[in-house]
Amino acid sequence: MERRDFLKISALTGATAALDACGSPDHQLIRFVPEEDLIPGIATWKPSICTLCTGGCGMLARVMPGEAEVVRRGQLGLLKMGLAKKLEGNPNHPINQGKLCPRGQAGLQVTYHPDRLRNPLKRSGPRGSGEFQSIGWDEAIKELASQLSPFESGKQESGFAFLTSPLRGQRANIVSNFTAALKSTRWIEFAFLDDQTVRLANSSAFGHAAPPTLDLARSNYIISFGADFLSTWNSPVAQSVAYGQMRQGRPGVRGKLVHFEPRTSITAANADEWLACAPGTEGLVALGIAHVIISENLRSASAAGAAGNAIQGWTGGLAEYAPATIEKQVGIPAARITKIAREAAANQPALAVIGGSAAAQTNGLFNALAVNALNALLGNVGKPGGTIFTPPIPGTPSNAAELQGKLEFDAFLRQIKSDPNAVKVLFLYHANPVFAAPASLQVRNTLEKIPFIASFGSFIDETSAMADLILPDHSPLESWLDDTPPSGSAQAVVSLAAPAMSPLHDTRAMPDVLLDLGHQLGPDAAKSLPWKTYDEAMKAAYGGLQKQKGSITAKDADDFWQKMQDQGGWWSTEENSAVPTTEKNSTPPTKVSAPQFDGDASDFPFHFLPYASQMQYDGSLANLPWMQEAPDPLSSAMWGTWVEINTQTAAKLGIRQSDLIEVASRHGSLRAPAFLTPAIAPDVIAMPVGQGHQNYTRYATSRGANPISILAPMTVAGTDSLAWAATRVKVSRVGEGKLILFGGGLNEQPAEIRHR
Amino acid sequence: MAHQWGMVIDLDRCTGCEACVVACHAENNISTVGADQAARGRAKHWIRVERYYEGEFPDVKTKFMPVLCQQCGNAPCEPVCPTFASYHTQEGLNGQIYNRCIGTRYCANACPYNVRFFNFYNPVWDKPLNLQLNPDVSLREVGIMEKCTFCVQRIKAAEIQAQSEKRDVKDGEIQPACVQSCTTRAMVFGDLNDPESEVSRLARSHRATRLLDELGTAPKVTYLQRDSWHDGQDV
Amino acid sequence: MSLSAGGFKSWLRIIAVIGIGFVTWLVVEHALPAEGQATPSSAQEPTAGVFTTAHSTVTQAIEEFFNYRPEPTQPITFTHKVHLANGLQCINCHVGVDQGPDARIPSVNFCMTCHRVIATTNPEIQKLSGYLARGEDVPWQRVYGFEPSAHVKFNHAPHIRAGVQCAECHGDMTKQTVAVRAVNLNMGFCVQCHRQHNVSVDCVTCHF
Amino acid sequence: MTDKTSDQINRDLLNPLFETSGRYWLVLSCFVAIVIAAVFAFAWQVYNGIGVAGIRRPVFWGFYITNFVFWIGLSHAGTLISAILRLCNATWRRPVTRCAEVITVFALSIGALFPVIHLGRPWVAFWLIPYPSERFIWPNIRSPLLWDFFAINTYLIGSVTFLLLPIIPDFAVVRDRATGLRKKIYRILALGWSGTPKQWHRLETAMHIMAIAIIPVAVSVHSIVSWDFAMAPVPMWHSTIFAPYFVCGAIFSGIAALILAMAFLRKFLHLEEYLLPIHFENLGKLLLVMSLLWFYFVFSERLTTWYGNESSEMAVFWLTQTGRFSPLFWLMVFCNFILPVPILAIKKLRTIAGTAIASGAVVLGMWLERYLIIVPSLSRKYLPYAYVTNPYKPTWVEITITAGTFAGLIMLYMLFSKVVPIISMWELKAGKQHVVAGTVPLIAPAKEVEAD
Repeated sequence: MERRDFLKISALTGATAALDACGSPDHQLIRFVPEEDLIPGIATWKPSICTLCTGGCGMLARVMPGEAEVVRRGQLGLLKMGLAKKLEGNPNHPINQGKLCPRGQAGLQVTYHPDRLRNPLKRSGPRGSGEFQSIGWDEAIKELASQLSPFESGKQESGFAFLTSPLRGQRANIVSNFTAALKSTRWIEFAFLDDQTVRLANSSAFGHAAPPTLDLARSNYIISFGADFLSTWNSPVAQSVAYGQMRQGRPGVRGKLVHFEPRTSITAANADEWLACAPGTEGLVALGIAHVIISENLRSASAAGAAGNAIQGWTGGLAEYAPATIEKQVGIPAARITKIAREAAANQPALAVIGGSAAAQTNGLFNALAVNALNALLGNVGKPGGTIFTPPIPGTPSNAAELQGKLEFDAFLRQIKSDPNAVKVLFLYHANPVFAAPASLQVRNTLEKIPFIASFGSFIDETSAMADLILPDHSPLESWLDDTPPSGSAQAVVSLAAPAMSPLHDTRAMPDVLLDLGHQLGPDAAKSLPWKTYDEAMKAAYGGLQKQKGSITAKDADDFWQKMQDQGGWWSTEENSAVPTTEKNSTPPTKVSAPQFDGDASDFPFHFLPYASQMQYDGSLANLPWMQEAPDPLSSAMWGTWVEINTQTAAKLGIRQSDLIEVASRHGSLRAPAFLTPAIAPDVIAMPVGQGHQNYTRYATSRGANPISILAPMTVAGTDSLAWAATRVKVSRVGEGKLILFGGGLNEQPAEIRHR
Repeated sequence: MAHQWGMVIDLDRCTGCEACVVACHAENNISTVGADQAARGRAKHWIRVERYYEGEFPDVKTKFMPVLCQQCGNAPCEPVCPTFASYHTQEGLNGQIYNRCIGTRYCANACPYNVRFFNFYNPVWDKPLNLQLNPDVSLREVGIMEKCTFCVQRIKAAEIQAQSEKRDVKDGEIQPACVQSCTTRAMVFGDLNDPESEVSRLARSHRATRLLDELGTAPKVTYLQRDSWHDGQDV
Repeated sequence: MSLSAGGFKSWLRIIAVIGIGFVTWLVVEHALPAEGQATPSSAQEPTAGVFTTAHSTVTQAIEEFFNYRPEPTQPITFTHKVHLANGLQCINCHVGVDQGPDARIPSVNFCMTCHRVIATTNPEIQKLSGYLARGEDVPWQRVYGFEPSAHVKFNHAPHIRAGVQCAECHGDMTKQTVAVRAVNLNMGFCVQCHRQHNVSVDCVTCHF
Repeated sequence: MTDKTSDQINRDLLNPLFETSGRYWLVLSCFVAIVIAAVFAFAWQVYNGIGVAGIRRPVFWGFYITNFVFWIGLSHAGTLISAILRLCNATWRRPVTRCAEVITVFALSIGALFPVIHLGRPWVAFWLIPYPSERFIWPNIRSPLLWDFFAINTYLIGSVTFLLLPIIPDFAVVRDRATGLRKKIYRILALGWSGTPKQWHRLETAMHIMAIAIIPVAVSVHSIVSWDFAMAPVPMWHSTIFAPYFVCGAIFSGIAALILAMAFLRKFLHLEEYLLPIHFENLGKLLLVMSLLWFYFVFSERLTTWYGNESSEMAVFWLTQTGRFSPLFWLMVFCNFILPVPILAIKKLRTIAGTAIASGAVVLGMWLERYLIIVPSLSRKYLPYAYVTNPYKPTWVEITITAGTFAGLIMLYMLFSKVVPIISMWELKAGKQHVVAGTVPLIAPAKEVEAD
């Protein structure tokens, strides 16, 4: 304890600061011998990869020598080492082309977070109490091995399960091989924002089970259905770069963006036309537009090919979807639908895209298929300026395979609920279902049943707080990384990065730990995990690319390997975008299906629309101070959460700005301050996901409310993914609230004047 | 000839993603103040993205406008400072010399753009967050006014580099943190004294306007107004 | 007369009461701190155990105000004189001085590259090897350098390129054993030299 | 009063200097306590940072600058008024001048504290002083704050001289009565005054010069204070009317303060025979004039703003007329115009009590005026995005310091009344002599001597 105080003082006196002018050595920490003799003040740029969302951006880390307080050999002291100071986009990387979004910029704070776990922990108190004690790595690994050894020998499905966030590249490969080695098929990828629906739709319509890549840069007309592609959806930076090009990059041409969504997302805010269609009717709108195009012979129905056939009545010209017929349902004047249809047909190349809430309705799959059909009808799928698909990486299994035989999270929960002994050991990696799944799924109680849980996360969160053993992973900047982004570029991309800096704390890379374990477990396991280390696995996997036509020409394998690290990866040079398979038509034509909502309109008059926060994403970034203090682009709110409600609606309910209001669904209720905005449909209540953590570092814990908690456990028909936009709620004012806004005036005209 | 650093922000490209805001925090050692202080109006964002709504549902237009120090050619903040802490540099920036600042906050009152930020307390970084701090930028202590510097540390570095190579700074060689991160390439930085530079070229656009230009502050940040769409044929 | 005076007095009292009541209401309404606004808790910042640019103690603040800095005591009585006499150049050990802002202060490894064989019996050198044996670096103390509150960004490289001799700012090291603060590097010193060589004395040249 | 002999005058007026009641000490200690609290608050602010005050972005100025302007304004009570009265030879001024000048000196020194108190780094405030250094750095002469620095110092030196000059003969009187250590001190203070014609003559000339010189200084000071605001392009600040507006407001609040002070002195120092209703009545008339003038300024300022209808200014305008600050605004109008005008206009009400009440209202109202100039403008500055959502609220620190300065003025006043006769005795005597003689030269005793 005394030592800690002393450290505090030494820190306060600036011993670690830029200047340690005065005093004598014996008043300071000891200094360890630096690995290399670094030249102070000289920066080097090292490639890295952003792992904070699914975008897969390439980064450059600005590394400069600095003095870090570290523990080495159980002793605390100062070490001169290279420290990442700033993250920038990698200019050569095909996805983000040198740019980086706010979340990527904040990646630094993951590495330097004060509450990051610094060494392996063993649970000392009762489960979930958050009482842990530090242990050594050898002890930790021995413990794991003893837990796993029974499974390896077994023949039938073992009691092992691996719950991760969506993984790609060799990380995914090692995890799946490890799971298989333990005779288990239970590798579950969990994320609140999953793109399974879109993947399924694309696979049946275009034969590509991948999220689309939007060639906005060369597009003249974009119709977006709920896809917030400038903020959080799919590959935001790639799409933003292209968007800038679409707006002002081409002399004489400026593309148009039409966006259908019940609330103004960042994309909607930038659209030339924002239309708030009734939630769940996006598919109808798409077919309405298609109807106009077909009936006015702007394009022939057959042009849609397989995608069209997937929709019932497509060939019949979709008579029942005439704008005049559906305008009541969708709440958009027929005239505007017709106008948009004509414009889209006239301004080629045009594309349509679906995502976000549109695909997260119970009829999300239908919506997606309808939009795909429209997209195909517009005739630019796989063509420049349209929707294209990132070609598979030569010599690796195409991502179509990834859909098959993957256990979904709620199925996994059902297994445990039905048979408590089904799962005996659970590995956790960066997945936080206790926070990011509806309370009605009772994730915590279900996972409680599992006798042994080990977590590889870098932070204690709601889920890993239940772990019996925590083996903290390196931060992304400290470890080897590889990534194979499924979308965002017309080139096949393999991102690869060596550690940008040496580890600050006593942590180990999760893949390396798995490999260690595998080799300790036994011959079978060792066979399926033939590599010593993670980077060796990558070298083995990507060595083959040397022969492929790509961004690197190397004289030998090592040279190629080195060049790949220097460049931050490998990518094919020419745009050989994958062509959609039009003849294949697996699924029978789907009928129009109306969206189902949980709770009836009389008791619960409002649609509840959670959305991914620009700063905290799905909540996994709420622990970063920068992400807490950066004002939300639309509400300018900081350090908290809020409920978006239409100004007139609020006036009817007697709700004023920043009043505390209660939002209640059939499955629970939450309280948050109101944010009044004209830019949301009157019957919709929107709320950002990300806050409301019960246990997630000093910055996020018990701050704001978590909209996911009150969602109904409804799934998108035909898939297993959560229909998170299908809940109805009621709201009521409960008192004065506290809303921390950075911006004052909401409208251009000062209110004092407007009201005269 | 001296440079005149300027910036152009294309509002038709800007999506309001705020990559610039966080990039600025990372580059310039801007401390976070925490919820309590943020609630008391002490949050510091050298660049902010202003958002305005026009009209009522369903015909609402949303507009974004990044606002940073406009580096006025005729800056209201400069003459009022009694100690020359705020002054006009030889390269036309509104310099803020932290060690000379006594904290009258007069400059912040005089600034029509509200882009000056004050350190009400000493900045705080929970260890080891302090390891991220950029050694090229000094840390401002309590009682000091701070603001956007156009990343003067990057400008200086580039100039020293150019000087050592016996050449002039190339156009586009200098990128402030916000410009470098801007996901839609809405921001362009360069030398307004060089008529060939991209920033000068864009500043001559028919969409070019300046913020609160009527006050005669002669800002060096030019905004290109949002374009409208008529059948894709628009310049 | 007295009556009217009395009437006047009571009238005054009424006004006074009303006035005072109104003012108190206004003060409470508009002037007094709202809860959460002025709680001294916010004044407790910065909290302990954090990195801050300020001084931890009042004494320190005063010392800096009067620009008082004690001479550093080095762990090893390193002698510049001898090394320079043996033909070493400053830049041999202080690498990077001509490339960037700071000159490197050599690590124990760097010293030992020579002292594995040279003067190994010298007690000071044995101290040095002792550090290496313990896996520690030599905790050299800074001799020069600016207070953080000076907000000075000094860059060696341009000065070296401009042909400024090390001695001009660091004194004649061939005469010093352990480095001492031979020159008082205050702003006056810098500005004077900058003016002589008509280099820019624009504030932002050094302060940012 | 005219039947009072100079002995009686001496007895009555010197009485406070030689006899002190226990109640005096009690009251004094109360005020001292408040002042100490304020000092502590300031120390707390220096130690923790200016953040303990309520100021926030973009309202970077609050109570402190309000007080600064307020006190500088108050300081126009004495010097200006007494100088004018002296020059135009109003005989009734004689008992009034000194307590007026005292207010000036104290209010000014208190006001001058605030620019330092409100600094983010008060310990480097000395950088405002132009002193040569090897760094070749000087203060920025373009900055109104620097003008303040010089103007206030000039005015302070001027008024101190103006206060001390006419005290010299009274010091002499005290010297002759006092004993022991006191005698020694007063001997020094009296500067060897012996009342020779030469001394009287020099005193006369000096007073003449000072009286003339101090008036432009006084006017310039408050013009410059007003320019602190008028020079900045802030809505409702950037106005040409500010200089005269502030000067008028300053004299307005100054007279009010003077009346209050006199009322209290009269009561507590038992000067009923010296501070007569006539004095209050005359000052009351002055106050009435200033009140009307003040209203004229406010009206024309508001009218031009409203008529001009410039959006950025209208935001501030409506904020004060009907918005959040309207209660304070209308209270200000009530205190400065609606309440005082009838009281002062109706002769029957223009009594001592009446004028005192009016003055009290005016002092409050003028403080509010300064607050309403500063805060609303800053909370509505051009870009609506920067409008403040939760308004500026002073914290206990600001409130304590403000209270402390009010207590401070009273404390200083009480102490002063113990070392100097609060009414100029010799002027009183002179006045008496020449009510008889019928002529009223400025310095009578000199004539006396000639007569002999």
